[in-house]
Amino acid sequence: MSTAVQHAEPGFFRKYCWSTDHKIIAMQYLFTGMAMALIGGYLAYVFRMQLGFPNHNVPGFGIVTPGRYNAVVTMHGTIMIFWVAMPVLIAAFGNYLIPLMIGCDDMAFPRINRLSYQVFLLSAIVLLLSFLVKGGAFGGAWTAYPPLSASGAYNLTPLGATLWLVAVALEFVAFLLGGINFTVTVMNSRAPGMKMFDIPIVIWMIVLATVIFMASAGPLIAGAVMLLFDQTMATGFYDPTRGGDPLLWQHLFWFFGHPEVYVVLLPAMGIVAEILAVFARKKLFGYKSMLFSTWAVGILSFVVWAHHQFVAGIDPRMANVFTVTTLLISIPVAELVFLYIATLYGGSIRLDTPMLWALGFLAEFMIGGVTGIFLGSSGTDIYLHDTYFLIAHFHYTFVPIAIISVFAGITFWFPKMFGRMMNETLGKIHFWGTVIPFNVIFIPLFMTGLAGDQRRIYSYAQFAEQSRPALQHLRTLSTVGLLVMLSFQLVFLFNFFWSLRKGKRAEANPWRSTTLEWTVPSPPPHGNFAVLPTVYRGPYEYGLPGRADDYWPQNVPD
Amino acid sequence: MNMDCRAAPTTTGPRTFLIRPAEKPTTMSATAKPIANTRSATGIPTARLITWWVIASEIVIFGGLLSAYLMHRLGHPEWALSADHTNTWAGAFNTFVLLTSSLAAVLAHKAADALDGPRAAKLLRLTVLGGFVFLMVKAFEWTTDIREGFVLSSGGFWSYYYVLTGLHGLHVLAGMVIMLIIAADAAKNQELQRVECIGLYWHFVDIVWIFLFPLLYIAR
Amino acid sequence: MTTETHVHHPNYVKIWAILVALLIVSVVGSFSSIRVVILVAAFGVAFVKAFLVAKNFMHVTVEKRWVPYLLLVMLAFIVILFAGVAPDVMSHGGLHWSNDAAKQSVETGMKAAPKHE
Amino acid sequence: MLERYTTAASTYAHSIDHLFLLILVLVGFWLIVAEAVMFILIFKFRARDGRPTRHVTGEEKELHRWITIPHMLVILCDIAIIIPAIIVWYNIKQAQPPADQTVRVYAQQWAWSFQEPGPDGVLDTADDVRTVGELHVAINTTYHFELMSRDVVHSFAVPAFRLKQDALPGRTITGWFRPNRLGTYDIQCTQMCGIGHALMAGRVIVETRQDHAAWLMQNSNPPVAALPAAPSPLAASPMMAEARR
Repeated sequence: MSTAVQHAEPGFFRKYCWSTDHKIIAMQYLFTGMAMALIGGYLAYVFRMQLGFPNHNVPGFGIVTPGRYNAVVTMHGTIMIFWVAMPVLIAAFGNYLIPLMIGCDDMAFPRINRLSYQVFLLSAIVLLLSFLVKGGAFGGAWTAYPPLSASGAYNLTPLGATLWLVAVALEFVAFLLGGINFTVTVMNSRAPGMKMFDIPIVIWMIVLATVIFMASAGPLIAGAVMLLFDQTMATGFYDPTRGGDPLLWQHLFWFFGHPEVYVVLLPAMGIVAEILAVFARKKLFGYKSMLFSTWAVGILSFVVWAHHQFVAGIDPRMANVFTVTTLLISIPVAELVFLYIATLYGGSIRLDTPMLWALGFLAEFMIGGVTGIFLGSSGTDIYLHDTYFLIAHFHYTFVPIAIISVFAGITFWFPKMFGRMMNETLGKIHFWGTVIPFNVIFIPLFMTGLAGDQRRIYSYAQFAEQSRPALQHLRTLSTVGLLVMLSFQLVFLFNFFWSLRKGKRAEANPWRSTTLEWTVPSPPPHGNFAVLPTVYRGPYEYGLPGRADDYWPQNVPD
Repeated sequence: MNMDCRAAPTTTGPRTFLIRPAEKPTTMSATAKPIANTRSATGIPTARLITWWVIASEIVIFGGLLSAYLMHRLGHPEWALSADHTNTWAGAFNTFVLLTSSLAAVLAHKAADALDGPRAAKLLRLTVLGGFVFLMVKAFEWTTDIREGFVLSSGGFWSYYYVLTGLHGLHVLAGMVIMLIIAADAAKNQELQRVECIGLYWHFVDIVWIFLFPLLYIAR
Repeated sequence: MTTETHVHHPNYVKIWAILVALLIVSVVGSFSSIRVVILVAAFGVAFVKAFLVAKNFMHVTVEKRWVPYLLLVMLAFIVILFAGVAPDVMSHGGLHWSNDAAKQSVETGMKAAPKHE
Repeated sequence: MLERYTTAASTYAHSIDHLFLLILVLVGFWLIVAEAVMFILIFKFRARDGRPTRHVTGEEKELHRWITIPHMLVILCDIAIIIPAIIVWYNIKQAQPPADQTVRVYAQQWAWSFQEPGPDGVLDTADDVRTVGELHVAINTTYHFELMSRDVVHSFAVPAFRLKQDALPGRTITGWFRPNRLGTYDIQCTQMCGIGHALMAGRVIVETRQDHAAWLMQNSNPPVAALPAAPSPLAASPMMAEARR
């Protein structure tokens, strides 16, 4: 049996690129996710310029032809969901927080964890390469409905389509590997004394997200194999002229697609819950009801998928089933939001940057959730489906999830991750500079959507009703909003990289929080805990009468 | 691997396990197991727990593919005509081969429980041999089908037939490779708990074939 | 290194023999001309064999209670998927829609071999 | 509320508009209440030195009541939304009034083409009128449409009629509409169908019955062969094939 070999301090490659330390792997995911977010943001800039100022030369891109518009829109959607929201929310925060918050030294299977990042990096490279192949990136929408996605004759980007599919399949493999690791670690490697209801809610939500992803990704992996053969081996799985059925892909895709949006929602809700508790100095209101509501959301997310297909040619009678289940799932989500707001009651709320982001998430996500009811009820969906109303709805859910809650998490755990504090005033400037323009982008799009603007259209010149000047002004206003929002991201990038080196040095517990990751030095050493902690109580003991501090860390015995 | 510290057996549920108490983490090299791997809050060792989760996600993958095939099969009675060309005898023999290799796998697990590493390794290699025979019969079937002109793109049934048996065959191949690695360790009485895990995976692949056989070969 | 003490090992060869016997039943069943006998023999035997392998070889029933429940939940999701998709993909017509391409391929397929059955 | 944004030109347009208004009122009310309560709590319980926070677990009955009561009301609102939504859906997509006329709509990569029954009012007869991009319909007549696609998934959408139905290749999907306002309205394709997705605009021209009849007479006279032969729904039409290369 090889004894634990002591070896010299590892070099740059072994320490940062080939490391099995969960914190390093978390940083790899975080930085890859942020890089892809810049690409996704650039793509959004390109097509918003085309929509805001039709057929003008877009500085930094050139003329946006219909084919390039489709590719840019498809890649914006694909990158933002699969290569920004999932890696940062699940893989980066999951990898970083799970071992630290449940009190163990690393993930249960560190080498599988490292492999999952490597497969993810490969998938990102394959996706970016698909921009360079003949015909350009895949242009058939991120949902890739066959027969458009199945044959090059229809989508005119045959190489791009296959590379897109291979990249998404690799990304699924990466998240299956990572997900299994998260689930096993949280189930088995909890600190002694940490019972089921002592686990911080963000860990619960990240693990439930990975389980929902695993259960829902399976059929789509099978669907992807079939689509790959349709594209390359001339099979007819989705080709109606040869016994296949294009609706089969839509069902397999959305059976994964809707649980997928809850897969990215839950970690975001977890991050926001942690921050609300710390900055309101208050125990989470009804931890158990939050947990059961999360379980309810997870289970129900598997029976709602066809509300994406009300008018897609499914049997009209099925739509009634799915509109009822869709309204049903809005109940546990409403319960979660009410519990979050109730947590603020009786607190002493400090509006530091992380809390601003958390409250910003709640305020914006409520609008997203509420506009979903219009699309979930089948009657109004007939008119609103695939219009800009739908685009505005899911950006009011996705932007709070993938951008606002990620900024909340980064500003909250930055001291722990890098041992330095981020600048508060820059943080506040960046917050207001992101949230206000975000509304300026999407409120006008609600209106253009109501006026009938359909999505994925590079120019409305052909449509008389849609080329009214009033609508074009709204589109231009929305583009201006995006330009302002993108420019404020420079404030964040400066604040992030400047604080890495020159930020005020951070102590172990700068926010005076109770969870285990704040009991180790910042940044935590390899192996995290000098002495593996034992847990004595739940994670949110704030404001206890009769104690000196207003917080009671989980591992303090008395 | 700190072999020295004895862990008190704890009886949790029908199975009794040796669970090591949490202790000070040593500065580990990349290959040593983290403490997280050795803990077992659920009472199931991490190796077997991750195997159950692998099987759970495999159920959903094969489930998705099989339900797509079943829907088309029930919708297209004419597929039964091309299903006639599948060689039921080869399928039946393959089922027999996989059942026998599952027997060898579970006997290997029994040997591993008795801490008899070399015997477990021998039985695991027997299982791999069974898998190899299965793949050979599968190769024979495919060549005869292709020679008769039924290729991947010659109609709905054949597309599903090659994707289903191909995906299943890849899983058999992957299982064989991992089994050889685990057998090499088991022969030196190392990591014996992994023998049971690869056994579980192998039985799952066998169950998938148990459902594939009637669906592809027998159903008229 | 954690190893289990002995879990109860049933007589595996006996179970293997039962499985092979069931296999023979399903193959013999496939020669009968009555369609329902073929299907019952094939799939009934398949379910029984799957249960035997899961119970005896995988020790599912001896495992922690929630492990079989976990696997059944995954199966339940697949059943939900089947129930949600079948009305559109399996049947070739419904309220105000008809899948002409599928009907056509069934027609040409059946016409190709009228002698069948 | 919707009619402020787009004209309502078919009989069931107003039912969708009213449903939209109902949801807007119910959902808007709850949004304002929730946001207001949140901002009030933020202001009321902002950090003031020396004021300790209340240790509240959330299981206390009298506090949890503040959650369960609004939650019950939200569930009631959900029910109040779901019932009219299903009724509207049923009346549009499931129940179809008897058709005065039936038209056939073909979607293909990047154009809409239509086949209307000629003066004899019967489809698939010699005098059918086949048009590309323009659908002439008479006012106050119930039309059934048979929607087919020749290549990829398209979506037949007429915002003014509040009509939207995806066209799936290999399937014939029927729906209905009854225009009740004269004028020319856009036909859109709302499902990504490739490079020309934004170019396949069409127009529905709602005419009086006399004008429509006159138009039919005028257009169905020339021998049918002069018009572009409508290829069989499944074969990719040669005309479109060159456009694509």
